[in-house]
Amino acid sequence: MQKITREVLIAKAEELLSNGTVSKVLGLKKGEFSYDQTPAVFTDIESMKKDFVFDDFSGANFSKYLIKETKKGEGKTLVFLKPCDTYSFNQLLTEHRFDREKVYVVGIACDGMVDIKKIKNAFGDGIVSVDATTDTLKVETLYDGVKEIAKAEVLAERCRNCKSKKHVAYDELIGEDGEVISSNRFDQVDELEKMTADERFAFWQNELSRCIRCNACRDVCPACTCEKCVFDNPNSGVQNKAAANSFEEQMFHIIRAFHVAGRCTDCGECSRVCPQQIPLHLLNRKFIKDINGFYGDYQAGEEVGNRAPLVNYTKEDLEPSEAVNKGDK
Amino acid sequence: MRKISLSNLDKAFALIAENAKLYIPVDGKGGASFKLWQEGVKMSDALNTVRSAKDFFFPQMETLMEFKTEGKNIEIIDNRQEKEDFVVFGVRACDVKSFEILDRVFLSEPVDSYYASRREKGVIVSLACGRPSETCFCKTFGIDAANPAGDITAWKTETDLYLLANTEKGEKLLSAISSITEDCDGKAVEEQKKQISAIMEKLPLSNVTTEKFGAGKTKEYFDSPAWDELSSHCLGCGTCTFVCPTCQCYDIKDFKTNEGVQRFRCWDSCMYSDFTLMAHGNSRASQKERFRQRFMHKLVYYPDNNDGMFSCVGCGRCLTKCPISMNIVKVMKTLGGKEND
Amino acid sequence: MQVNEYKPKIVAFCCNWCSYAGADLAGSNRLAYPAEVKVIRVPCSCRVNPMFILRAFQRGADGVILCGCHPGDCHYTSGNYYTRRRMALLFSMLDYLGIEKERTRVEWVSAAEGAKFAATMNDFVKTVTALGENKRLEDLRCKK
Amino acid sequence: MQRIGVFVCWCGSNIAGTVDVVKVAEALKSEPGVVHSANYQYMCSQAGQQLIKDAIKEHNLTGIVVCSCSPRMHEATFRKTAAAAGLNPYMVEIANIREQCSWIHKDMQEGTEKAIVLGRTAIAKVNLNAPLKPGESPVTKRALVIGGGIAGIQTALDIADAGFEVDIVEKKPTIGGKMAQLDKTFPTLDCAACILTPKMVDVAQHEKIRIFSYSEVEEVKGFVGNFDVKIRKKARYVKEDVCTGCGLCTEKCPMKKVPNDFNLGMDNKRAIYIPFAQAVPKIATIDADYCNMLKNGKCGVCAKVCTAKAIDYTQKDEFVEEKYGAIVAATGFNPISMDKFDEFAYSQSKDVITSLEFERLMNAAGPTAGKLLRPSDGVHPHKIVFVQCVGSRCASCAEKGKEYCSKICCMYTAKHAMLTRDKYPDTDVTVFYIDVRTPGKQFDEFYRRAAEEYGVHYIKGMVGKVSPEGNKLIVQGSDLIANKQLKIEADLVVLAAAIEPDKSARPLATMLTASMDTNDFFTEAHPKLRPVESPTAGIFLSGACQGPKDIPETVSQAGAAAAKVIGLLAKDKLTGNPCVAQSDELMCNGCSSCEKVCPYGAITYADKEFRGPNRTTLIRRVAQVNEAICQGCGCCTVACPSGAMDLKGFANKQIMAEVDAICK
Amino acid sequence: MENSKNVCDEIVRISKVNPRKCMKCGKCSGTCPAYDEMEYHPHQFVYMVETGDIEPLLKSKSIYRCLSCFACIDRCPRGVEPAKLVEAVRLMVVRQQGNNHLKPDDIPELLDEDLPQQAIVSAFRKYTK
Repeated sequence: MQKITREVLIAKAEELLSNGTVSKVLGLKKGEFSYDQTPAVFTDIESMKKDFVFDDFSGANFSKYLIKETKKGEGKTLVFLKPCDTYSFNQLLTEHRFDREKVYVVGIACDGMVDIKKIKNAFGDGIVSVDATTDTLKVETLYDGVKEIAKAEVLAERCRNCKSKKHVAYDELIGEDGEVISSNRFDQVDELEKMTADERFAFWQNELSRCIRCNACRDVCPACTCEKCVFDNPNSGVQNKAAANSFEEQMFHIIRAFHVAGRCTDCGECSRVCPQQIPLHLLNRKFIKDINGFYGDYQAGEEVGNRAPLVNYTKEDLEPSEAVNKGDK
Repeated sequence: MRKISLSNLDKAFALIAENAKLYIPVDGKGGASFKLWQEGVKMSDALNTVRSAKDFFFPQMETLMEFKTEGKNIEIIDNRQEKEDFVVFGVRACDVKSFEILDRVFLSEPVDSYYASRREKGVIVSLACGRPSETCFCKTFGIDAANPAGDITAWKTETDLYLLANTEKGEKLLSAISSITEDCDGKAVEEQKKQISAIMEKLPLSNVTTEKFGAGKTKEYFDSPAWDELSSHCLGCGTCTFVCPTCQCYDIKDFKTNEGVQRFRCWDSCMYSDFTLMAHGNSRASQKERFRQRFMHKLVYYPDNNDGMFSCVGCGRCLTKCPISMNIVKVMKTLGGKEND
Repeated sequence: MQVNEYKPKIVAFCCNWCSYAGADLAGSNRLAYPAEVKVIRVPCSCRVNPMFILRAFQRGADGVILCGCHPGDCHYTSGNYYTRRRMALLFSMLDYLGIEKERTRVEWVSAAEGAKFAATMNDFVKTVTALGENKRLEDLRCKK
Repeated sequence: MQRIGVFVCWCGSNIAGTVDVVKVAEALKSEPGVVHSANYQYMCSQAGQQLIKDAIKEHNLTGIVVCSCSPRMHEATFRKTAAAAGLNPYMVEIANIREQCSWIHKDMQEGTEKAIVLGRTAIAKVNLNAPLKPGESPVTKRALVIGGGIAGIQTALDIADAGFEVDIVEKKPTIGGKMAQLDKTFPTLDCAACILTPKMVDVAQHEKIRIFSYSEVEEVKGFVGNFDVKIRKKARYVKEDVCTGCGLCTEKCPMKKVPNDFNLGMDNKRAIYIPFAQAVPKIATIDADYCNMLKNGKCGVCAKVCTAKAIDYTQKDEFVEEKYGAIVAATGFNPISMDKFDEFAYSQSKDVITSLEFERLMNAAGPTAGKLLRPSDGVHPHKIVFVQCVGSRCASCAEKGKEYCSKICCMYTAKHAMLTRDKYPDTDVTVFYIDVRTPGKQFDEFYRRAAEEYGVHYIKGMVGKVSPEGNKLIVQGSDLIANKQLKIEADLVVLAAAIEPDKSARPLATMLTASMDTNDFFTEAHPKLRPVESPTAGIFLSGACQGPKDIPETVSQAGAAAAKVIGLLAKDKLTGNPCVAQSDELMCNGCSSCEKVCPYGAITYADKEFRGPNRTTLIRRVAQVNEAICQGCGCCTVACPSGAMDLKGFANKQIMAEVDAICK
Repeated sequence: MENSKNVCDEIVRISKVNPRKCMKCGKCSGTCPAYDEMEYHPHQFVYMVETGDIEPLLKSKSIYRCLSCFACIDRCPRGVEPAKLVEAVRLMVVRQQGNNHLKPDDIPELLDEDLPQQAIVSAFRKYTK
């Protein structure tokens, strides 16, 4: 597999900008620290050469930014999409969120992104820089000198359980396309299912009680693209700005997961951005696992125009009572 | 100055907890947070808690009053909660400073009695930062991580905890645990202070300055073209606001209970589309305006109204928590120009 | 006389065409079921938003039951098929969060099944009574 | 803030017996928004309605809550009352304190408390009600009758006589249905053909009626007043407008071994056939399963002999699309299969037959030309046993029988027994019955005549077993009155098979979105008060598709259905149900979820321009609801994640207010 | 009288048969192969249990004449299951006597040549349920 580097992408962007295929590039801009990368739009190659960054911390899912970006000005936007991003991309197209014609997608292979939280969990605060050019990361710390850690150990959760190396949408690819892979992404869901109801309740209370209702999970989610979220809408009856108690914590996360059920591509952004490190993906994966189990395998975003399981049915679907008893075996 | 062996710390906690609720930073899933001390609860070594300590005086959600309706009658019920003495142990210099900023908002006329009452009931034991993080820039705002304020200042070494009371409340608390503390000189503390200061100089963000900001700069920055790019990918979530120790905006809302109405207030975020929502809509219609509000408030408006004091303490929480890694340091560097680099 | 005998609060959403008529038939045939059950009439079971169910729990309900036409008999042809999927997933999620699965139920009750309606409600009330008060999805502000 | 009036009905003692209505009215008075509260013996009475009207005017009410019987009973009544007093009819809510309260609770305190909660719930809802105005849609002045039996024929004739166009779709090559197969009809013993065939001719000659024979309904779209129906005209390989029905082709057709379904397979017909002499339309049809020309291209005799040149082997199914204002289901019934009733040896012996087969055996146009001969050997039977209730009233055997009483068997069995004894006095006739049910004009007299005048042996008891022995059938049954077990040597056993709705009814019901009961009979809108209408507007029911019926009953129901259709078609415009979905375009993000779940295709999308922040404009794709098509199920409201889609009359806020009120 | 009501309740309890479901069609008796051997016929069993007229049944030899062939159960259109009722009455009598509960192991010894094959089969069927 071709290693995707900053230079490769800049070269591609230069080609596409100069031949007029695209008028701007949506990418990441380097910040104060190696893990500190902010989305940015580059309109000329010079600024890109100066600030563009792409490395093992460039995990953000760019699909959702396209909604806003495609509405600005004429011309196409170039975006580099990892395989997982392309599923979100298709799902957004399925829901008519932007004009496909205004985007030029370059698919890039991905061998997993690093999660800074995991590095910090391993070495504590004071991470000055991280060298991620090889499979062993060299972490420069403030107090303990340079430490080493295997990349595999600090891979983001979604990358550890990567579901597909295949791009389901692109205009061109850099390097070879991969395959849909069988992951163990439902293992944690399985474990939870095997617990008693009391244990599960305790588990989720512990997790959800940390929620500060910052809405980062929702605002970053490519499936959450409502004009106005029900939780922000004073007329919805469920609007609130802070969870008053455990009910409202549960309510927000149940409804959010339900609203994206069947549309969630399992991109993992919600868990990535949660300041409280709540494993929100476990809610979404539960729905995905149930949908697969109840109604047959379904991968949101696999194809544009697919009918999501919750806006579909068969006459032989299982009964709700059977659904909850499945775990009782 | 008094000192106590770390091995006796639990005893000290137990003594304090006899008279007041004691909160200490505790490690947990997702990072450290202040938790009620109980037998067996261990203090975290983490530099800082995920949420700031402002929760103790300005909680994310608090009930202000209730209205009970029966038939067509309404009764107003005062069920204020903030009546207990409490001690917060291990507050870092930045968070301690944030109380000063919040005080100016809540304790100036008209005084917010809920906040005032909590301030009165609470004792703050601060803790010097032995190992500041790469995201720390408290120095920028004149905060000394080695010598935090608070009712009591504490320094932790390998073996001991050194305590120095700064206020009457602090004295009182120290005397409550005098049986297990001993008098000492400040040698070890001075040593630690020196170390910390040396580290502060080396921190990657030590070059961030406030020179370009402060009172009277509104016109200079309000229409800066830089806001467009800075805010262009802001998700509009409230992460930065809610982890920030100095953000103090709130919303007052009514919750209809089965018997009446509960009036409560909860944190609000200027990043939200429904912030200061009025009948005509939101006065800051776009995310750019909302984004600008947050940083202008911290760097210009607040200093305007508060003798030049900034409402940022450089704790660095927003630097690590922002989903898109946009933060006040980037804003200051972009707006302030090259000098900050 | 027992004063504090526990009586659960039960909200029953019934579709107008089958289940509400079934409930009426139970009444016409004087088939008793506990007064704890209160019916909300909706045009179709597919009108019931998961938010309504959570809302009921928030407000102090101890059990929520959703009744619609038998699959295949929906007055609107397909509404209850969607209901079936939505509720299967919702209930599974509630169970996953550790909330007692017996507190929620979907039953298909036709307009002719007054007896089934009464029997279902009797059984549901019995089940929920045995579980006791809803503690896992409660909002204390709504409790006295 | 609303000004709400609460009206608590006693319903005589129906409600007041277990609910303290005075207390309910008093308690609800203090609910928010309530400015007036009253109770009265019969709110639905003229005086009760007047009470409401007066209160609306006197107290300037903006909404009313009636605590009474089910809204399914009197919601319409009270809406009209409100409208008469100038209040928008949709500002009325009903608290069902009869069916769902007083009738099921015995304890006064319990009933009263629940009634208060139900009242409070309705008040909470009406507080959020908004006046609604129904939309209008035009009415296509043409009716479709599905099924050409006596029910369909009568309905079509009655509608056509009122001056409206009617199309009949009949899946068989001829109209006439089951009645055309009958011999005589009880209780007057008229010849079925003699009274049916003139009506068939009337249909054929009526200028307002079109017959689509050998046709089926393929697709139904639209709604009351505006149905779009696609009809499949199955290829009969004979040009309908050319064939004269001379019958030469059927005579010459060399394919002689085609089971004759008209005679229930008891004899054969040709591959090209006219079902019976009086068929309407009298046109030949080729049975493609048997025709050699169609199967392997070898033959073509019929085309050669047809002087009218009507044969067309290349004919294909054709589709006709037509608009209708009303649709009548008249799909009729069939006897159930006897295959699973092993105890009666139906599949073992040819001499065990069903009553309908017996009907054909007695018919002059039947396989034996009206002579009663045993199917096995053509010998005249001397001992005949009739068994009633075969597969009817069968609660434990859902896989083979029906739980209901088939209603017609007692009478036709009496008829068969009587006719047999009349024609063949040397024949001994025994009838095993569980009960003989004869509620009908001249019915019991008829049955008694069979027993008294014709000497039919009626035995109270059921046959347990029929076993063929040689050329006899040993019928073992119990005589409950004599307390004996009988073993009768019979020559012929006739089973009164239960009847069931035609198999085509269920798929049709799905197309029509008309509801059915578990037995596949169409459900009526009200079992007593609206027996010929389906709950789905614009769909009417005629004949046995709604439930077992004899001919007089079928004909009267057919007429009633026609009257309802005429009432509908006489209108130029229909006012719709205003409780339809509504899209908040400001909130909609155009994701298409709602469109995907809408069973009526009522949702479309449009690009609309919106004002963005700071004087910008944005073009967004938003959902729009066609109110004339939307039926108000609300499925879209839940599919919509942003809550942009809501249902008028059952809005999110209203339902949540109800939830809150109940849980209070 | 009180006693026979208790006995009836017990029979209903053991057999799980609801005699009220009977619509008195007599198909059970019409189908019964042991009809002529029986003093009281299947439909009468049902009726007598329903009306509480139990003493004659307890004394009748009919309970031993039933072959337990289950034809009546199979044919009954209302699902009444008369044979189970007969069996329950039989059990009542056996239990009344109190001490001669038949055990499956005892059966082989009790078999004699005259015993109809069907009875043996039904005995096994009964005890293996």
